[in-house]
Amino acid sequence: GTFGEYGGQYVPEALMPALQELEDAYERYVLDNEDGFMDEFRERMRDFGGRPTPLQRADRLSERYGREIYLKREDLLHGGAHKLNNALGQVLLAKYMGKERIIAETGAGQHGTATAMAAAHLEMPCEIYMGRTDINRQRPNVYRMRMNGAEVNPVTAGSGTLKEAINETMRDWATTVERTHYVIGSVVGPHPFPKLVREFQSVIGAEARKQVREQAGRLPDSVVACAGGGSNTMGSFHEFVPDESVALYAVEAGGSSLEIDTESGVAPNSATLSTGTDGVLHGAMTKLLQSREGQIVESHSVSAGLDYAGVGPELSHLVDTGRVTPANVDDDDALNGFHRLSELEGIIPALESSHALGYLEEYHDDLGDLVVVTVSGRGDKDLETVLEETEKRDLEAAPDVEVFDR
Amino acid sequence: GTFGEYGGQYVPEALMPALQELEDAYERYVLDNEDGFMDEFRERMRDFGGRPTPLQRADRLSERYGREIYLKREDLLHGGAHKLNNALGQVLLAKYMGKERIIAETGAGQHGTATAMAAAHLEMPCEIYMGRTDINRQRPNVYRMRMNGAEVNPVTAGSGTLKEAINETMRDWATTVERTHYVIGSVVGPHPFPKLVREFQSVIGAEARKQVREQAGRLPDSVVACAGGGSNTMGSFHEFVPDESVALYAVEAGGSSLEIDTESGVAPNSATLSTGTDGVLHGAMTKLLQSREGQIVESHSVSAGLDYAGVGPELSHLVDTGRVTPANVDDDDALNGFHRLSELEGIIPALESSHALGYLEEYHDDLGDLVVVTVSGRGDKDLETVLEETEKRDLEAAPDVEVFDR
Amino acid sequence: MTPEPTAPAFDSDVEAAIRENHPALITYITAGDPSLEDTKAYVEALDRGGSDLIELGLPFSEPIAEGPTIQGAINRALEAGTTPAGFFDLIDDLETDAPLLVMTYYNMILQFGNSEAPCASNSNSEAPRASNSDAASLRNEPTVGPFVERAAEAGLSGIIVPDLPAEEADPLRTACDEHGIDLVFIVAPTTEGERLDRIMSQVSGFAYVQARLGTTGARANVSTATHESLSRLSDYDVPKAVGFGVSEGDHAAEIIEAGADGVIVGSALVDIIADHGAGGAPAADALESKVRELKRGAVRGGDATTDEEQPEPEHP
Amino acid sequence: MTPEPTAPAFDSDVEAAIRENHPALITYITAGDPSLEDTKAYVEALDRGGSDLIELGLPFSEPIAEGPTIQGAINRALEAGTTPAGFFDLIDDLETDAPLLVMTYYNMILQFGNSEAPCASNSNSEAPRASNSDAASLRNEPTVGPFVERAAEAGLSGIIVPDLPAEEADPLRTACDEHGIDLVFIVAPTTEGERLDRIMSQVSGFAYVQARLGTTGARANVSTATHESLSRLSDYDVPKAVGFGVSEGDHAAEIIEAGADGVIVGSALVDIIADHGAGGAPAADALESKVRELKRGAVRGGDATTDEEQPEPEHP
Repeated sequence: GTFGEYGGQYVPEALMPALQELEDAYERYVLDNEDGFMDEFRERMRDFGGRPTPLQRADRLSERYGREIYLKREDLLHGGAHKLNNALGQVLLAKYMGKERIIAETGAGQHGTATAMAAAHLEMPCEIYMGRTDINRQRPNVYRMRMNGAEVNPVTAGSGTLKEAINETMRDWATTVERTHYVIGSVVGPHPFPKLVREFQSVIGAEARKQVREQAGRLPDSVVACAGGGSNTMGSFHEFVPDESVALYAVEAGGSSLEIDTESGVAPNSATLSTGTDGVLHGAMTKLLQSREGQIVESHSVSAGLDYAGVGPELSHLVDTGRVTPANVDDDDALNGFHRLSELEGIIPALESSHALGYLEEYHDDLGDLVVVTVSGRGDKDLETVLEETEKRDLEAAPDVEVFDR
Repeated sequence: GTFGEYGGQYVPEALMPALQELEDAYERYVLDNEDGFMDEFRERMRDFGGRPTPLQRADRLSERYGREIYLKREDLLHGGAHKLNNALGQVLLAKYMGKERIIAETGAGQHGTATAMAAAHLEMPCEIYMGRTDINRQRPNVYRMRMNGAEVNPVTAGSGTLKEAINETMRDWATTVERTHYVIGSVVGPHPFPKLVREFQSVIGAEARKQVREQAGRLPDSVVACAGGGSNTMGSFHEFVPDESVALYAVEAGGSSLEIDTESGVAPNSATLSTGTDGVLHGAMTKLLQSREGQIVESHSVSAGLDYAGVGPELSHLVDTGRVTPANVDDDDALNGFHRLSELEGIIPALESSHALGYLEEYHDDLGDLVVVTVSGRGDKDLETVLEETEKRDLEAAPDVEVFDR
Repeated sequence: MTPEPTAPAFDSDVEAAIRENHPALITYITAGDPSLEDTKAYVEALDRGGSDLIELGLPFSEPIAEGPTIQGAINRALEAGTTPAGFFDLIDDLETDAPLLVMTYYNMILQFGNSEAPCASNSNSEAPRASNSDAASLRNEPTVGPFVERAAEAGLSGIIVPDLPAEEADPLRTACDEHGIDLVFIVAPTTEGERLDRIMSQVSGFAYVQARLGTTGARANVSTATHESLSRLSDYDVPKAVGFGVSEGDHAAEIIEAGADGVIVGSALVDIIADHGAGGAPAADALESKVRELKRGAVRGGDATTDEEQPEPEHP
Repeated sequence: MTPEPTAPAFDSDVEAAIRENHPALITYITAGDPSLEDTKAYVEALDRGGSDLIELGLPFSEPIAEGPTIQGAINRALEAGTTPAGFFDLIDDLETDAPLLVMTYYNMILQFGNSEAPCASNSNSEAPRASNSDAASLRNEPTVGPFVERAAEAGLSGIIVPDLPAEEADPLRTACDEHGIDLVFIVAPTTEGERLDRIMSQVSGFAYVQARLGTTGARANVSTATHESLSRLSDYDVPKAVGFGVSEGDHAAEIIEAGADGVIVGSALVDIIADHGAGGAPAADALESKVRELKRGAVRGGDATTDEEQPEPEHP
């Protein structure tokens, strides 16, 4: 249950039997394909989810950076982000385990919408916990969950964002654990979640690895992926980890500054891998944004989906062992990355993914001749945020949108 | 240039040479694959667009209707609708033709966004004409076009919707025709557009035909697709037209009523195939919603993307000859179709596509044992409209969204 | 309206009006802008001012060939309730020296038979509720005959259809021939080679030479496309009149000097009507004096062509 | 605080407090709610009212095992600036008959060494700016030793960690043993079989029997899960105290009667503190009298168990 010193199962006793049950199910259904679980999962991801997603050569970025840039297009997955890989896998697993109800937390709403659509598809009752603040700033995603028949439970505690939603979902789970499965949305949480989620998400890298060899004739020199909790990162990297020639870059949200204000308990970033310290949060030992006393601080990023004070334990381990290079890109560079891909390639990326693109702009010289960048999701959900945040700044890559004045 | 009595080239003389040039290009590049045009088109549709899209068995709809229901998932195409098939094809064709600039009209914004992303992808300057009313009610799509670097030109004439945008785009084209290509968004307009657009869109039916034979072992008994201008319809039907055993249903927007108020020049529907009369609009002889005197009336549908007073001439012909059955579904039934697919299958369909799903609900008994329904696009763009319109009604299938009250 | 009895040398009133009044001034306004009653007064003013031919626009809801000025006029006319029936009543009522032409879009011509046909006795508010099967049986085949017949009956001398290229014109060409009405074709800057030959062979009355690419509308100068087009057309014997963008006497002079037989002015006149709003006499006077200026310009251009000794008029 | 000198029969103060005061009442409040000063007064009131053991919560920002009541208390404590250092200062300062335990989350224990370590002299506002390479060298390995050492020094008798299951408890178990402090484990309704055996073999002080699934919080009745858990545990010799949802004397009576050695009450007391707001005496009095009621209930339940002739107390 650990990755070096990271991982583990730091949860209330009441949940331990459920984690054991889940570990058992993970081994039987996921690893051993019992009852054809993985066959059904792959078939549904193909027909319902739209896999495989393309690996696209980005012609204009390749020209701009003087090297071959390929984009792994998870934005084309049903729901608009890589999140469905995990959500569908876990909801299906819950079904195989005989669970009758699904709960999940969501921050920006991407995992919540993915879970809601997977639950609708598989006819599982579903409740999503979401912070009050997030509900109010991510209305379209709330609508989508409701349209898919999921309940959305507002969480008013604390700042009303992802961290509090996770806490509340754990509380629900501690109450209803016998018949309920908690679909954790990233490679975080207690064992076996980090492995389970990584397993479902590793299809990203597995496809990309095959595709890049077919299309470019060889393995890439580097793979770049954005990292919040790390499911897109681990999903993109996992199959490449044994390929020692492939450099792996996990790009976190640098926010507005890498400094933490421990007085107010706020980190204006979520660069956990770069700046975090070891501790226990949400069931696992991992790197965290915390005060010296051990209180978890509020992280911040222009991208709500990266806005989390923890990170997957496996990713912490891969960083400590030097296999993965942590990096971070601040809000401004991420916004420029958003505008650049939209304008040059006709792909509007999620703000999460825009961090990977911001890194590409700054450090392409270090990435070798053949680079794979994962576009973890599409940016339609981020349009309002991008407009607001762009307006506050003087960004080189931004178009004006003065079409509305009568 | 005609389909029976429909079609033709009713345009200002200034445009005729451009249409001849386009016809020539259509024959050389599209039909004869000169310079590998179609190969490049297909490759880009795969890598950039995400083709093939899945054909998915809809388990819960199949159960509900007691027959096999398959969904052709055009909602998974890049941009979120089938529109990219045509937009990318035409922008690429314009490039092969040596044009330097792209213009297009858009109503709901779907064709505009598809054209803008294709133009960005292929590095073509792009201007989109859009009615002032549509601009104000489809802001996210306007943002998307601007993000992709396209100019958006507001059209203030008339009611400020699609019809006026087409008129204005034609005027631009008449001015700049020598170096500009007009990317018409549906199987409408003067020859060769109806054939050209149908050719690019026919990939929908070609894939679906192959997939349904692989997955269900035979051809379907019927294919159901929504029809506005008809590009999704013709795209879905074209490859099935020679299969006489396959019934083809084109489902139009019945709006709030099939009656036309000619006094006010308003049709509260856009059921052109069912209720229209023959005439000439936007370059072609086809079925139209018009007054006895020949004035085009304002159509209406809850789905902005179906809201057009004309329809493709080939579709008019296929209806007249009995090969395609026209049908219509009113606003209420379309909204219920939207909610039903969202809740039962975890797919939020475009309001356009929801008309096909509404038809399925009402008439599934007539459709045989194996039915293919095209989900032409995703419904994220329609969330606000659906909420507003649902609130006005007392709809069986609608969830409440009371999560926002503090 | 009855054509003047003084035009025996040509079978076409329209061609006669151009040839005999060379260099000719052709004027356009939209019927029903702002009302059919006003239009009557305005047409008479155009006639008094010296128009040699007058085009009257029958408004259509989708005027794809017009710029903003004439679009505005068409919208005003439609809002005023202008119908084909009212239009023809106006024509019946008009008496002018200049022959009259109708300019309208093809669908208006096609549907006229429809609205005049017996089934029009179905009240307008009873729209097709028809399910698919009935729809086909109710469908009227649109035809051009009734419109042309009624135009001839009203004394119109010609028809111009901006969205009807020569390739689609056979039915209307035939109907016009049957009723002795001219069908005027537009020649665009992009019209060349074989297509130009074919169009020029079908033209009757005159060739409407489009001065530049784009839509109708007053412009500040004469485009080089005009000169190119006229030189491309110089071998054809048909009268050539230039429109799109002509707004001043000096334009008219330059165009005639470049070899045209006439100039066509529309938007500049529609602007005058729009500026005066509803209700008449001042607008009529302004129209009349604008027409005089334009005709003077045309004549000046004509003098320059015929009298080689004259100094060149200023070019822009 | 120094433990009472009157408990020689057990090596564990905690076990002694339960066995000797059987049936025992264990009370919980959050330190720093609404201030550490108030907490001092409240703890003294709990002690006066007859608590046999007192748990003090050291607030952590992510209290995943708590219901809304204790979450609220924790938030108030954090807003009041409660730190581990302040918490231990309070403990140092307290003198109570009842032994004291700390209840906190594992990360608070892990990081204590960190904040006490010499590198804490780096000012807090100087956060890690570190690029990746520096980050690793700056990283402190979190350890449990310093916390346990400080707890022992302050005279705390035990530690309860709601997010530390037996599987992860080895380091803390070892440290507690070294410093002679009890580590109390929670037994949940879902804890069964081999895991139950393992946990019961590691328990020291008492087994914290979770009355029902879910989070802390006052409930209106005693769950059937409580009865099931107690009967499942009846073969184990360790003292068993039941918490989660106990709010009234009658609950206490029922639970003791069902075989528990003690009851644990938290949210019902926190509610009293919350109702009184900041600043103390009335709240302290209310706490004291609530504790008396609860203790009476427990004793009543105990009497029912030992004295078979007693009539059954009412069950809900």
